[in-house]
Amino acid sequence: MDNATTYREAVREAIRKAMREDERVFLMGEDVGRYGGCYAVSMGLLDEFGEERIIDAPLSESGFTGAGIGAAMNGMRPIVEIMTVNFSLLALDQIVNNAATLLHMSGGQFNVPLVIRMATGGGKQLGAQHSHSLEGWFAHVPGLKVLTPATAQDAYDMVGLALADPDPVLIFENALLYNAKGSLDVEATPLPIGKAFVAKEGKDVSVLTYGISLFKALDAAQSLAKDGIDAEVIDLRSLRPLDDETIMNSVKKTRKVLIVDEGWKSGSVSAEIMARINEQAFYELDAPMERVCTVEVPLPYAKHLEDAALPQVDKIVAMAKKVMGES
Amino acid sequence: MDNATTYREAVREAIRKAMREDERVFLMGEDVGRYGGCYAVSMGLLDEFGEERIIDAPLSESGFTGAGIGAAMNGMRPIVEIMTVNFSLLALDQIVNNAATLLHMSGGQFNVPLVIRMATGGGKQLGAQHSHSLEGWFAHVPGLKVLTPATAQDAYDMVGLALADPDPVLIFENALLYNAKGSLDVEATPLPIGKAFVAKEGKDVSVLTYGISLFKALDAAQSLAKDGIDAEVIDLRSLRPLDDETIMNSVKKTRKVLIVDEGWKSGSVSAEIMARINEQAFYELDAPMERVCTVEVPLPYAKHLEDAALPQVDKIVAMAKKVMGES
Amino acid sequence: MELDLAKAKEFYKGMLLIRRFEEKCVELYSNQKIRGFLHLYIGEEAIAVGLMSALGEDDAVLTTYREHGHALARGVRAKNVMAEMFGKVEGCSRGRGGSMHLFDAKTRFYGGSAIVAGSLPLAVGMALADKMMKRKRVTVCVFGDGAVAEGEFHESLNLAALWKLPVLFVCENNGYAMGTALKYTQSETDIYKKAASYKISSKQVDGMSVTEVAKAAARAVEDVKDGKGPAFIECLTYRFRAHSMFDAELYRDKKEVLEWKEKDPLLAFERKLQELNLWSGINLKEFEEEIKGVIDEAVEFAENGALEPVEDLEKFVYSEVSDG
Amino acid sequence: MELDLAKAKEFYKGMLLIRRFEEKCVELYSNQKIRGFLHLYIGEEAIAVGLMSALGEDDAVLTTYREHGHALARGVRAKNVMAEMFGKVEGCSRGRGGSMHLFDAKTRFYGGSAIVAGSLPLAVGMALADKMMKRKRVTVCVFGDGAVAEGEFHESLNLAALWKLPVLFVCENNGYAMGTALKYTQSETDIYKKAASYKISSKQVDGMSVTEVAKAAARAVEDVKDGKGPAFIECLTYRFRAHSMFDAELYRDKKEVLEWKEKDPLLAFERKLQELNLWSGINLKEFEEEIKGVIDEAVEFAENGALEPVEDLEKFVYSEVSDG
Ligand SMILES: Cc1ncc(C[n+]2csc(CCOP(=O)(O)OP(=O)(O)O)c2C)c(N)n1
Ligand SMILES: Cc1ncc(C[n+]2csc(CCOP(=O)(O)OP(=O)(O)O)c2C)c(N)n1
Ligand SMILES: [Mg+2]
Ligand SMILES: [Mg+2]
Repeated sequence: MDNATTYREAVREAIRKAMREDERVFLMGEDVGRYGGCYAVSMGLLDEFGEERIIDAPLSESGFTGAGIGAAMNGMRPIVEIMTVNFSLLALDQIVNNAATLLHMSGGQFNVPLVIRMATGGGKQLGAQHSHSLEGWFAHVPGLKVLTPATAQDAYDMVGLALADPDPVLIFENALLYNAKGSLDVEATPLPIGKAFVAKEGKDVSVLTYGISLFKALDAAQSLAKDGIDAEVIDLRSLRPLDDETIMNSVKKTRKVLIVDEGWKSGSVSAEIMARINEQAFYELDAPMERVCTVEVPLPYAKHLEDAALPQVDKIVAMAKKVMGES
Repeated sequence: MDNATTYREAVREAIRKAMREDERVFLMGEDVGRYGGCYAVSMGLLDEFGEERIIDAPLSESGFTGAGIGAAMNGMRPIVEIMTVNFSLLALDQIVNNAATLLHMSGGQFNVPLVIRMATGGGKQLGAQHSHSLEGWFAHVPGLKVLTPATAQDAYDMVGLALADPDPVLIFENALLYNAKGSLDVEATPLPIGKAFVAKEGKDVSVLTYGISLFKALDAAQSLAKDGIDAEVIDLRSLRPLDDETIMNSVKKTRKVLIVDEGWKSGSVSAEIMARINEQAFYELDAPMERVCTVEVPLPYAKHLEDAALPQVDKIVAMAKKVMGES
Repeated sequence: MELDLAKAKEFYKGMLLIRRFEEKCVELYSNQKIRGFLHLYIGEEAIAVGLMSALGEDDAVLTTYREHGHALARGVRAKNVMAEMFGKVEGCSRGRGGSMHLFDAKTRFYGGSAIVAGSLPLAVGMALADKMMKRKRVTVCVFGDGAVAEGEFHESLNLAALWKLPVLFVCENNGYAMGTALKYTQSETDIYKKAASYKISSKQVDGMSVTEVAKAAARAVEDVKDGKGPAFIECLTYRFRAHSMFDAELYRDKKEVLEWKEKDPLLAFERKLQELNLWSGINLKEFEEEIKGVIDEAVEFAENGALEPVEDLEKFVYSEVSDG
Repeated sequence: MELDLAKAKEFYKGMLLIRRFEEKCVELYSNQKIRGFLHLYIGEEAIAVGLMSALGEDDAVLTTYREHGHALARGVRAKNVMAEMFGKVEGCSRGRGGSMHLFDAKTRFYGGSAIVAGSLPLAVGMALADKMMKRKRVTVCVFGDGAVAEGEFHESLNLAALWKLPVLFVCENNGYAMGTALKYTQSETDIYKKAASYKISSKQVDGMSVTEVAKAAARAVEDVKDGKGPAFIECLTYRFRAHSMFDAELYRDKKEVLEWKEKDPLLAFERKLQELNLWSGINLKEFEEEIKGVIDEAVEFAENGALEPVEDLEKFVYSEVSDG
């Protein structure tokens, strides 16, 4: 397959397709229209669909996210774009206290078929307020589903999967991936929500990861291969629900686990995965599980410090060797 | 010692003492003045200190929490009361993007000596929007400290410790504890921030917990004792920083771990503790660690359902037996 | 709006039902049949009854935790509301919601919300959907004076005005947010003026007068449905009871309470009907009996209701989809 | 405020420094010396210079991510600002902050914030502290027109007005929030009127005129320090450059940009000084040279600056306390 499609284009094409096929779908967020999206994802969509369906919202994250929930309850299939996860903190009340609870509180009467997309991650030297990776927080909340596409194919597929879901689905797009190219098959049957993907098979150590860290993990696996270590790399794809089955199958095979996760270490997604493996596959483990996460510091601007804070290939390699007992 | 002081009185007395001793200390929040506090914690303080220092704030969680940060940067020692953690979602941007980052972003120039208190927890039949236990979220964020007093003594001590700290400290008071009575020694040297407390020594299984679950764990320990199981119960007290040393020492002794935590299971504090024990004491473990958390459902109103969702003594006992290999 | 005898009966009975229903709730709360938080609407009944009289079946309602009155006036059945507060599966939210979270799809009653101002953005979105789909409907959003200080109030009013959405905001200004009087929470205490600053058509009315509320609501609903954009009504009212069942009421004078009780919406309406010579057409005893019947039936229904099996605890976290 | 030659020189030089400094930034961004987001203030210099001229040493400033101009006008040294953007330890935030997070304790410059409207509540709190401690100071908070839609704007203005706090809000209304024009974000586009609706003393001024801004600011600061409560100034302005370095500017007409460039604050001030017969007293060449010197020195300083050791990464997460 060719590597002709950027992640950005994949998201855009998925939105375009959905909007062509279903008049209930619309896109709402800051600068999605006239500006073309802060990461240019929606560039061109205003021309095709008009300002009634590509809605430039004021800087009111709580307001327009809540409006997305209301529209979803009233028959629409909104895609709300919150520019970045950093600003989603302003909309958390709506997401946690409304989107996630309404179906339950109403005893099943009102579901919320809402899709929320946002950019996530660090590594762009944007400093402490603009570099969060908080998808793990959302994965804590029952009522929500949390997807983290790493590839162009997933970036495309997940928009459709999320729109088809009757409940609120959050999609976290790592901003550094928008320019990444990959192959895209729009006819392929998408892997469902909740399924992890074995990106590289291996027998020595299971490297569990998601989002942009997938590529760092794959690079690390190449490097490890040179040293005779055959790493299995798993793209979790969905943080809620987590695919316990695929995880445990891999652990049973390799008996060693490394988790790579761009969240701050304490309380990150990596912690939950470790907890589950401990609960479900403790006796399969040959060594302590390890993790490479972001150092627990508000992300600094200076490049050398930011680089030192984030997961990097060399750290993954070193930690994998530690898990293998080679350090 | 007598059990003469309620948790509520302990918090109140600590605030009173601090306000008498330091004119920079003030209390701000919804209904803290004329109403006396939604849980009556600040009852009477308005009379003593006047409305300039016991400030009734409008329903503007983001606004007055941010104002607390600003006041702290400008020389004050504010205690901001956010009625409950449920409403803190509206103030998360201020807490995460400002309180937690300012010291770092300014290269050490501006610290934020702010104390934020809030009630937390379920069990009062208040339904899905009013029963969150999200202290684990805050414990994920570098720059913050997170305290969870369980006893009247800690409820008292922690206010003082938090006010003496140069950085933002969050105190989570479980609303069901306000009426609980305990002994209070206002002369005692408080256990510092970051130290866990062995509430009951034991040799068979380490039960790690905090907040209201401490009492359920102690009850469970009593019941387990009847069956010949000697549980050690540890009150974590501080979720950030976590006291790895006390935890690992206990694990080394008992070689078995049960965590009790009122957060929803996936991504709760329990996950991080399991991750750390796996990392730091894997070879000490004789069995998979287990946890009793809240079932992953928005908390329902009906009592029988809410009870079934929350950690309860019988579940703790059963799970402890499972860890002991007796189930 | 013509105030004929039929309408007068409807209004009076509507308010009386709420009053008696809530008086029963107090009793049941003391008996621990109802648990959690219970916020009474007593004193404010004219708003719910007046407002709902202006709505059609297709319109939608979103409200707060003080919403028994809204639910009953909207037509949610008393027995389902009562069963809800008993935590029974026959409750209008299957016992999952409780007093603060009444929901009812049949009457397009979108809840009860326990987060102050939290339903304003939802209402904006519901109205946005109607506008996009060119449906001639109004979404009504009711909230208290306390909600006005929240950022979401501001964001929602701006969005609604900017996008000319068919939403009617109704502020029940009872002078207090819990124990904090309006003058301590707003620099501008005329709330309707705040709404006007968003260029929203806005009005202040006597919230103790069911006819005033009904009139204002009817006009606003008409305008909104005509595509004139959002409308805002501030209803001046008072809650006769404590904020919730845990409130020592230290923050207000007995005298103030008594003064407002003079304006009791039931008494006020009675006086008005006397003026209009309609009062003689009202058989109060009959009303009381009928309502007592409804309430007794509701309590019995709730008592006899079933508890949802504990095994179903994890239902309604996600929708059930046929293909799993 | 008297506009004598000394003042004229100060204003002109102040604006020119910002202009030239930022032109240099563009170059350095292309050379990848500066990274991250870079938001230029070019076209808006009159506001920073006019505003800061009204402040005393004890006053405090909080602002946004478009804050080079504010920092320089406030007296943060160009070399420390430049070193910050180079990520060097000599930077005003030790390289931890970058362009969006300039901080400087000496000049009470409380930052740069990358969250739109995020510093308004902080400013309210700073002012609250001053009021409580009876210090005669003002806290100035600068933000853009985009911030007005955020809930925090509303909450902060209400708190400041309600508590009569010594805070001066300054809205730099450049007509756009990124690519979204004000008419698409506000139902009321006269922002000063929104402030007035909180009963805050509020004014709209020509933000391209340094003297207009200075005059309004001086008056507002005086009132605020006199205990008259908060004040609000809306400055009408325009950014001549793109929102940030990643902006195709599809959302606005070239023509509109050109029209605004006619009102360039430097040109406008030159015209004004000519009218007042003060222009002849300005030796532009000398200014340019002096400023070039400052900027060259700043760049050299930044180039020669040190990188903080990687081992220190985890510093400044918590304060260092002597007793550990
Ligand atoms: C966001 C939020 N903050 C605080 C609370 C706690 N609280 C519940 S009701 C209330 C007062 C609300 O007053 P108002 O809006 O005037 O409504 P009323 O109770 O008078 O009908 C408060 C502070 C809440 N539920 N939600
Ligand atoms: C809360 C929040 N939402 C979104 C953004 C992304 N963003 C950065 S600048 C900006 C536009 C702000 O416009 P305005 O306030 O007018 O300031 P200007 O850039 O025009 O100076 C946006 C949307 C942000 N930084 N913070
Ligand atoms: Mg009220
Ligand atoms: Mg702007």
